[in-house]
Amino acid sequence: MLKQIEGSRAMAEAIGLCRPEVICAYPITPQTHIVEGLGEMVRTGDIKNCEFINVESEFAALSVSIGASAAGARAYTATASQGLLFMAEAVYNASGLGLPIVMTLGNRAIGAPINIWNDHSDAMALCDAGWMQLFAETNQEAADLHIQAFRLAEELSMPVMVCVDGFILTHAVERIDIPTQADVDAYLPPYEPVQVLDPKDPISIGAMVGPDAFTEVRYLQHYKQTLALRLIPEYAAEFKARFGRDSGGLLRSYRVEDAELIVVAMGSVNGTIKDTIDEMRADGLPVGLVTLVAFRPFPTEALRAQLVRARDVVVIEKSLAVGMGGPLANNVDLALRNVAGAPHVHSVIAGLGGRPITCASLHRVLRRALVQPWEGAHFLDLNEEIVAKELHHVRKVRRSGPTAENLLRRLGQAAEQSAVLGASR
Amino acid sequence: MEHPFAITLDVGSSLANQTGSWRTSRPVYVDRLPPCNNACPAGENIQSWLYHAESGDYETAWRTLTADNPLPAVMGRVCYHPCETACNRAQIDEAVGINSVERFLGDTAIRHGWRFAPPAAESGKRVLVVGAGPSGLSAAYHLRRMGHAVEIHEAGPFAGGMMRFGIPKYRLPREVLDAEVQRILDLGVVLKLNAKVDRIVERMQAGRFDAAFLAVGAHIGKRAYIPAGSAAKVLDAVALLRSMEGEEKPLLGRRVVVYGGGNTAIDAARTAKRLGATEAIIVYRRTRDRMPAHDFEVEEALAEGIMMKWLSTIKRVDEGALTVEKMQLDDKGFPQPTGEFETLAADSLVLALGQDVDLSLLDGVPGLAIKDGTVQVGPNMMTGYTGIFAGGDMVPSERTVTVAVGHGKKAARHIDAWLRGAVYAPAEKHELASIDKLNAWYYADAPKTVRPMLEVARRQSTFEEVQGGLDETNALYEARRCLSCGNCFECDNCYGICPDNAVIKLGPGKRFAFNYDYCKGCGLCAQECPCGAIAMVAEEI
Amino acid sequence: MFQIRIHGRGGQGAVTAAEMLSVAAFLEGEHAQAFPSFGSERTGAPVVSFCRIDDKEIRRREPILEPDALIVQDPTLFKVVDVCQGLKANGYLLVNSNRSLADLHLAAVAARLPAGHALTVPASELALKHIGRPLPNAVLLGAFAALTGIVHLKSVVAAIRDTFPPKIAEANVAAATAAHDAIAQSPAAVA
Amino acid sequence: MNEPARTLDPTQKLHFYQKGTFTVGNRLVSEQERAVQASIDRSNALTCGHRACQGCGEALGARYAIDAAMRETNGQLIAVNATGCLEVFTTPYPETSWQTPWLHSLFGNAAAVAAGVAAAMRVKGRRDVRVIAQGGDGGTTDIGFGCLSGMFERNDDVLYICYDNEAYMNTGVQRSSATPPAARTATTPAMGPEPGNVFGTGKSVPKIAVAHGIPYVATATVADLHDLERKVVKAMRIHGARYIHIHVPCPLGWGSASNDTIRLARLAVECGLFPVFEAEHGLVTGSRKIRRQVPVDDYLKPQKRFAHLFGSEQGNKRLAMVQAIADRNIVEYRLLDHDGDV
Repeated sequence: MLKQIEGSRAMAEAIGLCRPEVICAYPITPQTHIVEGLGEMVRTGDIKNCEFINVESEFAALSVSIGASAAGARAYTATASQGLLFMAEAVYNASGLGLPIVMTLGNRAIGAPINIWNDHSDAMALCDAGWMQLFAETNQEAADLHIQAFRLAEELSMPVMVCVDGFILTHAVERIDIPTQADVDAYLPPYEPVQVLDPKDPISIGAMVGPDAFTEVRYLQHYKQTLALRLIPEYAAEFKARFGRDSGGLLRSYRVEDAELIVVAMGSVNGTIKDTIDEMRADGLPVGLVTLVAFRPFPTEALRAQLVRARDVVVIEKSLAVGMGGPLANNVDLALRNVAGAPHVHSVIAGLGGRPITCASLHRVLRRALVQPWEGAHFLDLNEEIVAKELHHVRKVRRSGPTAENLLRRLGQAAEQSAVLGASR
Repeated sequence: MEHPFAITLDVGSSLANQTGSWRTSRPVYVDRLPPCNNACPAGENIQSWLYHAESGDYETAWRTLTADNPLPAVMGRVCYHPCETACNRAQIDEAVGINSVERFLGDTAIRHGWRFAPPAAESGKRVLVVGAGPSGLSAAYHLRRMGHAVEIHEAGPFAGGMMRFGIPKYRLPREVLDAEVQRILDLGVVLKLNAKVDRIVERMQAGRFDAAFLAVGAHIGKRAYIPAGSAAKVLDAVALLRSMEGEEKPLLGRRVVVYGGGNTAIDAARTAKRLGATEAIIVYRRTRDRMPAHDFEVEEALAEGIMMKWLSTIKRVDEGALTVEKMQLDDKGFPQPTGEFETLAADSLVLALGQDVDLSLLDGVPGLAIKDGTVQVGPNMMTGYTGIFAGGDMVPSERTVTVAVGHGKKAARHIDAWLRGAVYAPAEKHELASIDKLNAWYYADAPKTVRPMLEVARRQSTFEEVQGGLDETNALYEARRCLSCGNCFECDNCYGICPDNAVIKLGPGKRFAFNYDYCKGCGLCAQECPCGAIAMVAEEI
Repeated sequence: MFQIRIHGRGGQGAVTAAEMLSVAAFLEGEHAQAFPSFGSERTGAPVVSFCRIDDKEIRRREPILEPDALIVQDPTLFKVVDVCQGLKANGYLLVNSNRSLADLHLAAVAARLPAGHALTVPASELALKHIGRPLPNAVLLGAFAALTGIVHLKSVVAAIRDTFPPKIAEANVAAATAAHDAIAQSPAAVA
Repeated sequence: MNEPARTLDPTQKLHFYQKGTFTVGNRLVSEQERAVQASIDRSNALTCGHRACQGCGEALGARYAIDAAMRETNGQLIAVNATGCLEVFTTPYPETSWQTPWLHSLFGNAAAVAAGVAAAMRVKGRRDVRVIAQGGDGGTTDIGFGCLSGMFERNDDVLYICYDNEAYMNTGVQRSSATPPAARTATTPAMGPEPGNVFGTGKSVPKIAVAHGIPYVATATVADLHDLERKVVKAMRIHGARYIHIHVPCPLGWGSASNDTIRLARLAVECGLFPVFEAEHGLVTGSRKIRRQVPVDDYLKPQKRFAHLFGSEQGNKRLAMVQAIADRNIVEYRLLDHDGDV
């Protein structure tokens, strides 16, 4: 059914349709509206037979989910940013124990400096914790991915993180098609755990595993994710057949045929990029786009197949591995490693801490990529002047104070202006 | 169900890990000798019969008891119970009232008319027992149960010896004594009364006895030379007490003085009181703490109004009065005369200065050794004359009923072995279960039950039994105060507190076993065993 | 694609206004996208919200930098923010005020726009009258419908009813309808 | 006419076997009066082959508690375990010593994980299946404290059992917030002007648990099995958040003889340093009285971790400070008030 609602609400309704049995809620912007919505639906009875638990921390949120999942309940929780880091230990534990928990990550930057706005730093920080990570481009996809996530997680007995851009998606009100309970029930079978805590058949879960078997345990985890590379497209196809929409899958391509330059990106920025590409195509520029949905498992084969035909690849990502560059770009590089005549990969770091990625900026950087591609990472809309001043200042004054505050002071009035316009949010 | 590899395990799989290999010393179950058993002159297995009494199985308790001592009802009244003195519980609160439980069992047996099992088979041997006192009755009982034909030849008109002629009614009612004697006779022991033996060897030949056990006791009151006026009334305690069994009671007058400090002196004084003496005074040359009499008897006497005159000797007796010299103890604790004299009004004087043995029956028997008026015997209780054994007061030893009963049992075993041409070797004694082997924490605080006493007024005027018995509740309670020193009583501590579940419970009465596959040898079981029935021994490495 | 930027102060319902506007468009079969200027603003602080309306899927997610219409819930904002930044030459300007554009020193701005594209409406006053509280957001949507014709009043009314509990909804509907009708009858009157 | 025999003290119920009133069981005691540990068919929830040290108090306490809970719930029990000695010595791949459904997640989240299991049981309509969370003092009073407090505050249907051996033993005896004053650990060495653990530090988690107003809080010790089992059984009959804090001596960490484990636990109670009490809905309802009071020296002396307290003037001063703590407990919990409750 079509609705004009907030993304968070849409996700809450989709999750509710998945018949979660235990939901752990701990507030952190921008994920909060999702669990608020779920809490309301549990109270009103729209979600039946479900325990909604207000926990005291993200660490507890995932820990309670771990217990619930191990005891055979379909468990869900949501978090973001610092919250994900605070539960990091449990994040590894859930995947290590093979518990099919689904968690929404309202992607947000990580401090310091404290910043509540959107980027992918949180997802990247724990991308190798053994969870599968699926990135939503739109709120429709965000809602749909949760339904696929439970199916995927429970089939492989491995947790899934649905990554949704904070504010940009979670707080946006738009047209979303909410599926019927009957369709979701038909698509998502009841949870049948491969192992469960049950007095009828007691087992010990969570043994200490030494050097003699640890490698094998890890290998098997890795092997499961390689299986996911086959399952994710299957489930997306099945989803389309039943719900009539393209949602999920490993990746999607847009106007890549004959494209000499292919952009690779994840999440909500893809929409803006598509508009930009249309305009460039109108000017006859051979540009295409590959939208990555699955970051873990990383669809190396599928991505290579898309990229080899291009001359250059521009990876636009909302994260920075300080001292290394763009983690996504790095992963894309790996996908093209040892490929004869592989395209050159150019990295763009954009939208950190919520800075808007505008069509104008995209035009600038992509057009430049066509004529004079760069090596290393390009920081979109970086305020060179302020950076230069600060560097100069730091060189002069040893105790030059906190960089973030210094920069804000220099931005002065302009900062306030653009802040109000939402231009730097 | 197929579990995920390694992180998930099937229950109980650790049984494959035999931690017994960690052990450097191993626990073992042991049985140690309880102090009560060790102290009993009659060699009773006290703890064992208490064990049965605790569970309310009084008959088994009684049968276990009488396997060693045929006179529990008597013992429960007259024994000075060294077992209670030795009892470990005395160091926790108060000793277990073993004696009172013994009396309870004895009385219960009489009430129910329990009888001894007859001998399994007749040996065809004949044994003569001279004297029907505790020692003789005990020997006769044991010998009979071993299958020998036994005849008791008693000089007196009744069986019981000192139990009858030495111990007053108020301490040992005669019907109790008679019942326990009769039960022995019912085994087929022949008792001949008024059959004084004057020539033992001849008597043996005449009766074709293969062996003899002499237990004639010590019935001759010691006399001390005291200048006495013609009309002075002087008699000895043994005679006094014996005469109590006769028809007419002795006339002692209103004021009676008893001379001596032993239990007999006390008995004499208390008897005098009951015979109507307004004053019964015990004169003793030393102080109370040096008195041979048992303190509780002194207490009872004082309670009954008996007066004591310490540090005094009697120098002369006249009609109605006697002269006493004050004494004082020298640094060695011996009484020395002071030269101070005083007169004491007295209608009669009873001498309680100990007893001598009438050895006339041994005249002309070769090879006997007599010393200090007693017959010398070997470790097997045999006198210098082959085939003649002796015990009780007539041999050197403490003169108590219990010791005598013990002699009877010991002699019987040796006589039995000798008759079979064998030598009796007593079983090896276990290590003593001293208090340091126990973990007293586990025992409840449970003070001893006090036996009821007849009120004083009646004690002064009648010969009713002074000390009452316990009812079943009290007896059970008292029995259950036993610590079971040195022997497992299945409290389940070891089974319960083993951190490695390495103790196997075998079920009621079967105790426990160690599972050395898993026992790490921590020693908790030994440390926490209440009764010291577990020992740690080093493993050979 | 038609893009609206709403300026207000925390508590005036700028975000709700954008959402109601998107719902109104949705009800007319349009694609619409409403989103706030994400931040941690508190009551009274200047806030901005956005709404895009199009007949096809709206993909771009950048803030609205070149609006086709501006709705200003509080004229005092002109002093602190460059409200009109990026306003298209043929755009619309709707300001909540009892005073005229001239009195607000907006005559010059209005002059750059086509005639009848800029006007003030006493939304707070109407709100006080009908709702009892100076909440201008729904009222301004009624005016916006009349001014631009991008959405119809009935859709705005439906959106209002979809957003508020009945009683408050009806009060807002009344206020919005009043504002709409006033403008529909004679734009000049309010100009 | 005969004076009646002394009437028995009512506390000495005659049907109770006098020898061994405080023992695990007894051939003459009725099944009800025996500890679960006396039973041939006890569940041995923690079975043979585990890798605990010789004389491990925690292995003991865990089996006592879980066996009792198993009996009370007819085996309908799920246990969650925090990281620590108990977890490591019971479940090293490929062997587990547990006979119950058992889950180990992390060091600091046992209470939360258990809350999750309990929630799952509720949605599955398995109210009969009960949940126990267990951990050492580190996992409970330190790193797991947040989750513990959350579980209490939500009144989740979980019994949390802390096996308190007063330090981080698994990692080599480091100080925890349950380590007593003056105790030597690897991180509070017996050196310097204030050797051992600093006085005036640490916290009483049982008291904090009481402050949450949860239905049931109790302390217990491996030295009093009957009391421990009674409390576990009582706890299992209550729904909501419950907490039992069990004192479990550690021969390795305390530097005591492996056969002294129970004796030391007993002395800790008898000297007043470990008050054994119960509380319901935020109110202390009773305490187990000291039976034979001893000075703290008797308890401390057999432990090498306190060796530095003996034989010096300074040591004596500090012993007096420890005694003062015991004396305060005795007053606060009325440990000598035998007329009092329990």
